[in-house]
Amino acid sequence: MPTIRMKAAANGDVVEVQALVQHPMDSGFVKDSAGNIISAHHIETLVFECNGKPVFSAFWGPAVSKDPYLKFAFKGAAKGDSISATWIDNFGKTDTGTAKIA
Amino acid sequence: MKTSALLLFLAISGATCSAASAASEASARASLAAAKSEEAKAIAAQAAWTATVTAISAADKALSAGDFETAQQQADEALALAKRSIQQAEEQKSVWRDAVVR
Amino acid sequence: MAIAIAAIAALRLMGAAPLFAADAASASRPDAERKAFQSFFFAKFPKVEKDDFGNGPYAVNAGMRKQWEEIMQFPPYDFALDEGQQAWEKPFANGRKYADCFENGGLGIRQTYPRFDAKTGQVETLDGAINRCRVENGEAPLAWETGTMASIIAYLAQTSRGKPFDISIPDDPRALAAYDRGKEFFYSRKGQLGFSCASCHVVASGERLRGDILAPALGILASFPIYRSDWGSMGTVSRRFTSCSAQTRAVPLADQDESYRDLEYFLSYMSNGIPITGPGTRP
Amino acid sequence: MRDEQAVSLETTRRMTLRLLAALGLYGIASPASADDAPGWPSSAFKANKQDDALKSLYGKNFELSDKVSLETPEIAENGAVVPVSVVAKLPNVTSISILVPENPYALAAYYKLPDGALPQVACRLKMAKTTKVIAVVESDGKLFAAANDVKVTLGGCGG
Repeated sequence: MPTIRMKAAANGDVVEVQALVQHPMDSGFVKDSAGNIISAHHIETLVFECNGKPVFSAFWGPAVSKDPYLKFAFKGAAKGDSISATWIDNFGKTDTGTAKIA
Repeated sequence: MKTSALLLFLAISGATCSAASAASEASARASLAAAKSEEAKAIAAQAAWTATVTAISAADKALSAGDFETAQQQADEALALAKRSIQQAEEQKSVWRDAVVR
Repeated sequence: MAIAIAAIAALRLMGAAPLFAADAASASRPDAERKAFQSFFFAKFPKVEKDDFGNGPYAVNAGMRKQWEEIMQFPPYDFALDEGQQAWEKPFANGRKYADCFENGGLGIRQTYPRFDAKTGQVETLDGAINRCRVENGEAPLAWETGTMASIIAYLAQTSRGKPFDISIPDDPRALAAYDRGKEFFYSRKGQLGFSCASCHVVASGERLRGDILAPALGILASFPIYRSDWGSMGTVSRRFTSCSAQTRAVPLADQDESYRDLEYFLSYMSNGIPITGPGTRP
Repeated sequence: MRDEQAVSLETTRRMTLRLLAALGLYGIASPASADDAPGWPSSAFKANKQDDALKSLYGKNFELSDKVSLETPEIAENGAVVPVSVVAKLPNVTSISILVPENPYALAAYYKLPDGALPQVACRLKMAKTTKVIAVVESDGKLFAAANDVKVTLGGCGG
């Protein structure tokens, strides 16, 4: 299953993007039922690109909620253009998702 | 309400005191068996309380650790809790009707 | 038991008329009780639209509603919806599908569950029907509380959004008995804290219990399954019932225990007319 | 009544512990084993105090401005998921950061805005307890901020 869901909609010359990422965002302080600490596991960067250029970059610590949500807007793209999102977490794991601007 | 709570407290602490003075393995085992049998009745009546389960497992643990005083104390508490839970279910068999939205 | 069967047989021998009379009376009593139940909540929350009761605490508290509306811009159950649809459409090893077990292929039917099953004489929930379908097709049943079961019901609930609860109590004394047992469960105080379902969700509904706003019982199941922030995952009615039990410090019953199914039957029947809003989100 | 009160206090204490655990307020984090992602401002995110995080990110302080609007709930429905949104009416905004000073690490999120990005962002954050939330917007190299209070109460029943 893809970990990134994205909705991008153009309204005039502004594109509004909403993204939801499936990620535990473990804070590194919580103990499991056996009393062992669950290591911090969170997304560090989430970068959006459109037409080969970065349009928004998020840098996150463990205080961002589980299954994080982000909304932003930018100018310089049109309906039909493709937008990509790539996250990297502190374990070095990564995933990329794409969406067409509607 | 206050009086009955006080009486119950006295009853439990009374039981605990006598147990403390005469904590023996045989007595703790017998009390725990009685508590378990009462709790089985509560579970069958869908009336069981979580605190009873906690007390029974604490008694079990103390018993295998050779701490008969704690085992006795926890078993007595479990028995009292199991009895109260069954009593609650018995009372509710008629009392619930008073709460119905009409 | 033998006596009961004999009694029913005797009734049947006595002819249709008395049986009809009993049934007519039994069909109208729950109906009258439902009207009283709904009137209570309409009077308690005069500003809440009937169709909004399926949104629980968000229907009755403005501050909560605002946060919910923000969360609903991209609800966290979105992943479950996709998973649910995929799981629903994937054929069993024998080539048959879930859709073969349900009328209308299972779509748009969530509001008619739970149902009284005349064959077993018991209440069957949608969850139960899903697992029965699996077992009848040689598959292992799903776990009740979360995971694939929650995802599948999320998908099915979405196909029923806006359709009002439409639970029926057929002319069968066992159906009425199930409803009555559910009602007794709802109003009986349980657990060491001595709370009944009604303690929180009738009289105190709309008020704060620590940080939470208590949802009105009317329509309370319309939003299931839910993504609860506190769980960080999806949960079915089973998960909600067992966790409610535990919160009153009662030992939870087994998932889908007959008592919980009866309770779901009663609660859903009380909510007849309230539209399905599931899947939902809760704090 | 008396024993009921005792019971509810006990419940509250356990709920508190549970909430603190859930929000990461006790226990000790094990150090990250892998390398950090490129560009992730590690020392800012590892600062416990707001001032240290800001110093590390920007090397300067902010002034409060009504050109920055920060929207947060008055009472969080759940401290684990608090919707936060920031909109600035300022030119040439190059970054937005959101700080939660009462959290174990003050910096929650930092956003870099290239040319073309509108000066706004919305996300969902964890808050350990009742706290101020601060949004800092970098415009023309200067820092402007808005701050709100968010009440985080103990939940745990979920309505």
